Amino acid sequence: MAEKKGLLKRLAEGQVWTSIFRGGGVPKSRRQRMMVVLNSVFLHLHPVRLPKHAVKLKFTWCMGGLSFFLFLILTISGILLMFYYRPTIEYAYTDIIDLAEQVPFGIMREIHRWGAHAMVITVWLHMFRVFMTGSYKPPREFNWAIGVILLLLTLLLSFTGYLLPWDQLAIWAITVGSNMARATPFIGSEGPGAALLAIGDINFVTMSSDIRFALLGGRFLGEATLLRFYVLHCIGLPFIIMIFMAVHFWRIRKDGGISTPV
Amino acid sequence: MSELNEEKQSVTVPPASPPPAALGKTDDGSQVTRRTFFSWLSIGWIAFVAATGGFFTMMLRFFFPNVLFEPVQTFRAGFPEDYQVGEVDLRWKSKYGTWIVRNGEGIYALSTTCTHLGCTPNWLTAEQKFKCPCHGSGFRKTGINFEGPAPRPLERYRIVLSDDGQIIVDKTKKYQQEKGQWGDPEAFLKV
Amino acid sequence: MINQQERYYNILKLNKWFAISSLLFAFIWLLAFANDFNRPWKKYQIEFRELEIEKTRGDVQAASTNLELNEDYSVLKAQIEMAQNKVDSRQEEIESIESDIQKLEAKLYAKNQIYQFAKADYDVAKYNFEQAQHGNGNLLSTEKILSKLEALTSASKLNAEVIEGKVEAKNNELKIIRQSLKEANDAITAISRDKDLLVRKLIKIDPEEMSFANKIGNIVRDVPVLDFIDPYYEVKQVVIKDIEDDMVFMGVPKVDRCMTCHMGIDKNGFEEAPQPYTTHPKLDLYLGANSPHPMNEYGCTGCHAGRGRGTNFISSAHSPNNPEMAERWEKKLEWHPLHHWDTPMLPMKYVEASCLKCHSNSIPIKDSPKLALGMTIVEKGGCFGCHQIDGFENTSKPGPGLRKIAAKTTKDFAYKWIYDPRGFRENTWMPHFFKQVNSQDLESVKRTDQEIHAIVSYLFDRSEAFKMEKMQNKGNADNGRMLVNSVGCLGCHATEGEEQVALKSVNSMRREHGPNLINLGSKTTQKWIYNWIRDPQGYHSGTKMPNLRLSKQEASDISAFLIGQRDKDFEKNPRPEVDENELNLIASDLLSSILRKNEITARLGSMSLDEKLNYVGGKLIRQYGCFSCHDIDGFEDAKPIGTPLSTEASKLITKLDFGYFHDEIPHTKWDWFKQKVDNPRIFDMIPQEDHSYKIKVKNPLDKLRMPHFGLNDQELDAVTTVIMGWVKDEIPTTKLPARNERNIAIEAGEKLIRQYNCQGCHAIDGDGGAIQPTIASWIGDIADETNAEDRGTVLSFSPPMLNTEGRKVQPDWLLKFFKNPTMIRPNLAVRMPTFKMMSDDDWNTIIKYFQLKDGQTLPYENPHMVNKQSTSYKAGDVIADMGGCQNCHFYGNQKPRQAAVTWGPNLALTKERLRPEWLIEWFKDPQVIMPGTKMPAPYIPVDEPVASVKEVWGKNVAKLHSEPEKLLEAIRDFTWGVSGPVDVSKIVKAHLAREGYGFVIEDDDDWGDEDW
Amino acid sequence: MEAFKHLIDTLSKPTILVSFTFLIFFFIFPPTDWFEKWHRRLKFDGLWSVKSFWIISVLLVGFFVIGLSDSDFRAIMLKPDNVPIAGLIFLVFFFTWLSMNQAYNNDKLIEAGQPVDEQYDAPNDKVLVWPDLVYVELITIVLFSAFMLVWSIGLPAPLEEPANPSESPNPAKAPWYFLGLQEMLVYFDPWMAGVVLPSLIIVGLMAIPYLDNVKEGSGYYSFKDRKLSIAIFMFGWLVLWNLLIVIGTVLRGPNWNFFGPFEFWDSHKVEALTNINLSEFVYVKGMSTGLPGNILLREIWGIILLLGYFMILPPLLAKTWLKNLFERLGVARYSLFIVLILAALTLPIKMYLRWMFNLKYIISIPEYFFNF
Repeated sequence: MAEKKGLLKRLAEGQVWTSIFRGGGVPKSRRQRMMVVLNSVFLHLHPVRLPKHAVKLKFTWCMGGLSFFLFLILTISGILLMFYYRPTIEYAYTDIIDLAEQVPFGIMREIHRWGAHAMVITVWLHMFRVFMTGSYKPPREFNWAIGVILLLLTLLLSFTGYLLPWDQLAIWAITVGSNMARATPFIGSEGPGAALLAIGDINFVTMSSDIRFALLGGRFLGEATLLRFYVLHCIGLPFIIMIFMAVHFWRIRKDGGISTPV
Repeated sequence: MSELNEEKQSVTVPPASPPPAALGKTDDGSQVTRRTFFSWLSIGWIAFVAATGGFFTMMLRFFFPNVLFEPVQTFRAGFPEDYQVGEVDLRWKSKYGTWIVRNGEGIYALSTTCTHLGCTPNWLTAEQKFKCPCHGSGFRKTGINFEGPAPRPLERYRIVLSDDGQIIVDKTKKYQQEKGQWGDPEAFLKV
Repeated sequence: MINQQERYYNILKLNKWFAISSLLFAFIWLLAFANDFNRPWKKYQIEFRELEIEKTRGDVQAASTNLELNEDYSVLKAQIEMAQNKVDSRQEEIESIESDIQKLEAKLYAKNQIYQFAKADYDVAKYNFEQAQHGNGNLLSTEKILSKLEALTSASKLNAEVIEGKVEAKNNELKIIRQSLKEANDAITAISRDKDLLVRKLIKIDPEEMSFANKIGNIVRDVPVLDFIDPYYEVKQVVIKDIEDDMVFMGVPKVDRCMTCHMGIDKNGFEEAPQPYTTHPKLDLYLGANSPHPMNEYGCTGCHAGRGRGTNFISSAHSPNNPEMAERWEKKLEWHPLHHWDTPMLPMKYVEASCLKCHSNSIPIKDSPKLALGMTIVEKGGCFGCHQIDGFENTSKPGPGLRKIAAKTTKDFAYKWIYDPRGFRENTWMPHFFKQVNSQDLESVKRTDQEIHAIVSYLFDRSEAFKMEKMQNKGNADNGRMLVNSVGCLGCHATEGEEQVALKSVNSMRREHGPNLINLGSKTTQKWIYNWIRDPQGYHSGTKMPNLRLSKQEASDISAFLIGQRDKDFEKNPRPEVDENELNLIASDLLSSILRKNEITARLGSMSLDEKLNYVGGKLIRQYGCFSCHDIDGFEDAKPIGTPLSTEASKLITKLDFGYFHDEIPHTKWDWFKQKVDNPRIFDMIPQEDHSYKIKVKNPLDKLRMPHFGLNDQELDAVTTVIMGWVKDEIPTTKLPARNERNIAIEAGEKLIRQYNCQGCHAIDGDGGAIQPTIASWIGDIADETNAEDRGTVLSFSPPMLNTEGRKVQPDWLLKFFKNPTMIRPNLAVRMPTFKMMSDDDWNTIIKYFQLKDGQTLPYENPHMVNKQSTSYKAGDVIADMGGCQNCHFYGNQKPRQAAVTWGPNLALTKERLRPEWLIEWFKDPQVIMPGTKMPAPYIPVDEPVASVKEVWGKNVAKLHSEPEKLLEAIRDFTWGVSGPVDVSKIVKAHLAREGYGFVIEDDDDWGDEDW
Repeated sequence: MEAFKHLIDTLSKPTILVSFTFLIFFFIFPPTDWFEKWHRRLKFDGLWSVKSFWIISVLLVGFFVIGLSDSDFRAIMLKPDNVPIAGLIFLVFFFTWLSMNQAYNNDKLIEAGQPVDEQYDAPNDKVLVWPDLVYVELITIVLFSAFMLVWSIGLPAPLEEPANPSESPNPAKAPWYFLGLQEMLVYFDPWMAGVVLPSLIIVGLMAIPYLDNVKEGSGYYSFKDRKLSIAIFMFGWLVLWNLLIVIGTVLRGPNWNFFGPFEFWDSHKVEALTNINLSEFVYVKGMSTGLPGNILLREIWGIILLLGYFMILPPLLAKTWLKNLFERLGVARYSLFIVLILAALTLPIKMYLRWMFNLKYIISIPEYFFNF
């Protein structure tokens, strides 16, 4: 039957569309709907079918999904911010001012900052939800541990980003935070046991050789610190968190998808 | 979906590991003893771990540059006569993070870094104490802590006279009261 | 069973391969660590450590020996032993006191704690009460609490204080027991302090002196990987925030790591150590913490250039001083020039260039002789005429004005002079434009011959008339010679027969301020000389030649002497005929830029020969830039023709055209500059195997045209140094010499002083007085060698030193004197010239220079008044009389008692000329102010008993006897009171004519050393 | 109104606030049957009904509305970086309620022998991801993005004065999510509060699945079957984590002094903070002999106390009070569990020791940076 096809439909059945979206066409049948998920690299994160409570917000709170979404928002807004922000003590602060004053859609910084705060909260709440539904129980114990690491990495990402505006808020928060590292037992210059690591007059754990130094790139918070935090914030930690995220998602699927009553 | 089940099945397919002796047998029939097998493999792994250790050592060492671009840690603080007996001198506080205090016997240089978490305390002349704004630690004029969370007294810096009679404060060398270092001759400048 | 069907490789083989590759990998990691650990600077630090240990050991030894020799030391040692015994004998007592103290301190601790708590509560209560007063809280209850706590606090404080007092008392007891021991200990510590410091240093650096643990630590601290913790061997650096390295887009704070290898550079005691450990010369001027250029604030490469961040010999861009050094370095250190770095280190011989970066306005001559010489050459050679150079904007043209040339010389001489100036006058600043490497071929010679004709023609054609005064007589040449030798010509000019100094200095160059006065007979006429020296500005208003106020007779005599010499050989030099064809060629070349070919022919056809000559001459004066140095009619507004040089050394080296000389000279800026100045046109040439040259194919007008100055190697280096100093580096004001009133005044004054060559005659603060040797030889002529060799005599006949001039004279008088010099020192033959071309502003600049330089800042002072009835005046009279002031000094028109050779200034001048404060300074010790002066310090009887003073010197002196200062004031007041005619020149003249100077011949000078 | 504010200020004094929380907490989240009995008797189970939700929400909102009319409260809460905390307070309450509400519902269902809410009949109860989940996700994302935009437009990100290492702000605070840790710093040395305790938190969190060997309650909200684990988790999460953050953010002012939410941050406020160490208690107050010079001798009491706390207390508890738990967990799980719990309890213990005895350190060896 020579049916008159709409433009959209023609497009959806054309060669270009079908070559990009495997199968093509608007999924109508159950099989097609399953194929949409199976055939897409992104949707493939999900299984094809789910227990019904898994689509209920009341059950999931969608906090895991939002955390991931926030991670994407932060990645994109972060990349955009990098085009204007220079991690040097001369320019860091003024570049932030310019983001507010003259850069088109400098609101990107607000999105990034509030997104970061929001992500901390969503990750916490995700953990809360997972605990309350007992979803860490076997076989998901390891994935819970990965989740804890992701929580830690989220906090570290947020913490490293905190320094970048190079204002009073930033450096004092990091000063307080990084001075704790100085108190790490044995590898912090003012940690218990550090004084024992010495030969003769040579102390091995000092202000310029301890863990805090490695973090700050100097004995004091300064130019090197800004650069180190910047690199950790933009490349180092995202790289690590992405690896753990991949494992986390993969294990969700492999451990049987969303937890269900046995 | 049956993905999970398949997985489980595939796990159960291979039979239990063969007895170790069988490992020695290969297709070409050459006989390799178990001993050589283990030694090659273990040598391989030991070497591999060592090499990887090398990589991580390199990474660790990479974080400690060979020179620092930090402000000079030694400064000249004028002549002893510039300081009043009994006063806490604030002129080097912002530039060098040092208070210079002169008492009846001499002069000492106090670090302006709170021993709690590194904030900068303020000198309150009326109360004759250093008070840290971060967590409320209080120190006496001598630098000894007496209130708040600070675990130990403020540190003192090395202080000596130069050839031309000026005071030199060297911040790279610190003296801690709790270690009994304040008695060191260079922790205190007798005037 | 392993399913062999699904396997390809033999697992055992793979294991083997894995083991082998992992082993290889692990081994290569070792290499990587070794590679990172092995830094070239380490071996220098290790070597320096050995040097330092050796030196410190020696120092310790010396200090020990010193200590052993010190008698106090052994005495003190014995004392300590005794005191220790005494203390030991009272051990029981001490122990009981100590245990008491311990108990008391425990108690005190507890009481103090109670007090602390009470005090804290009290502070809170105080705050709460204050808050209540402010309206937040209950006033009554808070006050109650406060007063309660106040009582508690003070009570607990009292409790604590009571015990504190007891502790103190006990401690005092202990102190008393131990007092003598402590005193002896303190004393011995004090005298052995130096040694102790050295020993402490040695323990830190010398493994042999270290404890076992430290010995291990000493090794561990420098092992690979752990060497970040506290390494002994480490990269050292200084970071200078405000001096920036130019990174094109931006300046970046300077970072210098030179001291990583040059470890002894700022340490005394390594002066004799080999490089790279040698101590920097003059630590009090450079690097030292108290020097004007401390290392931490100025770094190294700011002056030495190079790549400060480099930590090996090559990457730090060292530059050899000469080819031999380069060869040595290549062999020993595998040195090669560092590519891709535009500012390599300056070779030591050019390092003074960097002084110019900051001290462009005032060259401290003492500390950078090369730079000062170079600047003098730039100034005298007139580099700034063709090349625009910052700081020379208002400098007058260095060559003579040519507007009235026809009156001065002939076309013939002019031609020969332009062709070969140094052929006539060896050291002339007039450079060679012709006869150069790129114009030596026949064709060029033919052409340049005609060019000179044209230039001469233009100059003479434009020459204005000069009305000359007639001479009264021919003059006496012998008299003239004496006058030239004595009146002061030789401060600026050299004469026939003087030998050229081999090594030039700024001072020797002062005598080249004007041209050598030789062979003037070949050049000009006696009449012209007569008129010129009588009134130089009359001939050329821009000349710097001052007026010596010569009488007509004197001028005749001098001109007779000067005209007497001729250079016959020079006069015989050939002068080719004018060749119109050649001239046409030149003219067409010149015209071709504005006219078409047929127009040129037409134009030439319409011109007469003279017109052609003048036309071509004018164009060539522009082409060669003659107007840059000479004032020439028609070129008043002409622009400089050379490359601006103000930032020449910051030019990229690629912008310097090495032409075909890439392999002939080292590829450095300084070698190019030196080559360029040495032989400016060489880069037009193509060097050949046999060291001859071929010339590039070039239009004659496009050829290089910078003239040849014939500088010697020393001068070339000096000029190159200056050029290397012309950089565009921006120096922050914090690093520049302060722009205060004094420095600005000194700069301005020094500039004028240089311009008018004051130091050709006068020495100021030890520099200048270039004329003095000629004065000595004149004394030799009129007296004998003994007198000529006596420094005091020579000085007394030389133009006066101007030390402390600013404090010495009254500014009003000085200005008057400048404008109309009068006689001060009656015996001087040399004359202070009149500088008509100097304005009042100029003079004031110089007066201000003296005043601020000598710390005389008061603009106006109350005149000093003297009462002739005062004790002071009367006492002064006595002292002056006893001291015989009148032996040498005029009192008004009263002649001194001694011969003219010792005469000093007329004391009647004192009141209007000198400053009273200075006189005191002067009387105290004249030698301090004017080293070598014949003026003795006046004798005052301070050391004699009052009674005999009263008897011999009278009551007035006796009154003031107790205060030496008052006695000096007395002399001052007396001289202040000397009155009478000020101008004694006629008396002097008559006296000299009658009696001469009265040199003591042969007899030893009976003044010099006697303490009079 | 002033009286109300004053009341709140008084109630939020740390001693009162924390004590009150400790007191009622386990009645709200009962860890044992005994507590649960009282939980029901005190009608705390009604907290998780819809009605209570509305009541508490209104109270919370009301508190904020009233609070924001006060300038001091506004100054703290509207500091841009503190705004997420206001959100956190609401969210934590909401989700605690939501989860507990569902848990109680499920508990009732289980008691009635019915399947829990989440129970489904595989594979029949499964739904397709496309379009249900994907669509829900899309809508959530869109809504959330819109929310983020509104937030970003409405509230500019903070930017204070340029960094100045020589002028520390008063008070100097870490980012809000670390203020729980910073609060601990008042009672512990940095190596404990900044390194050991956070590490233990991470380790403890990761250990949860391995310690909690109750099979029930996996994949659905429930309380009854896992009340011990939930109570402990809630204590850590609500009190030691969120409450401390709120205290650190809202109630800590200049000089790290305590300030009520409606109190002006007066930087001159004085608090009596003089503290002494255990060794001083023993030697100075107890024996009045003064501190011994030998470090070990000086601190021996603290060391004994600490060793006893961590080495002797656990086996003792295992034999007595926690016998059942010990048997259920086994030695390894029990040891890890008890060490973590005891470590966490050091915080409240030290708080009370500080408040009651002005005790600074149990062990104080500043010579080696070892203070506990």
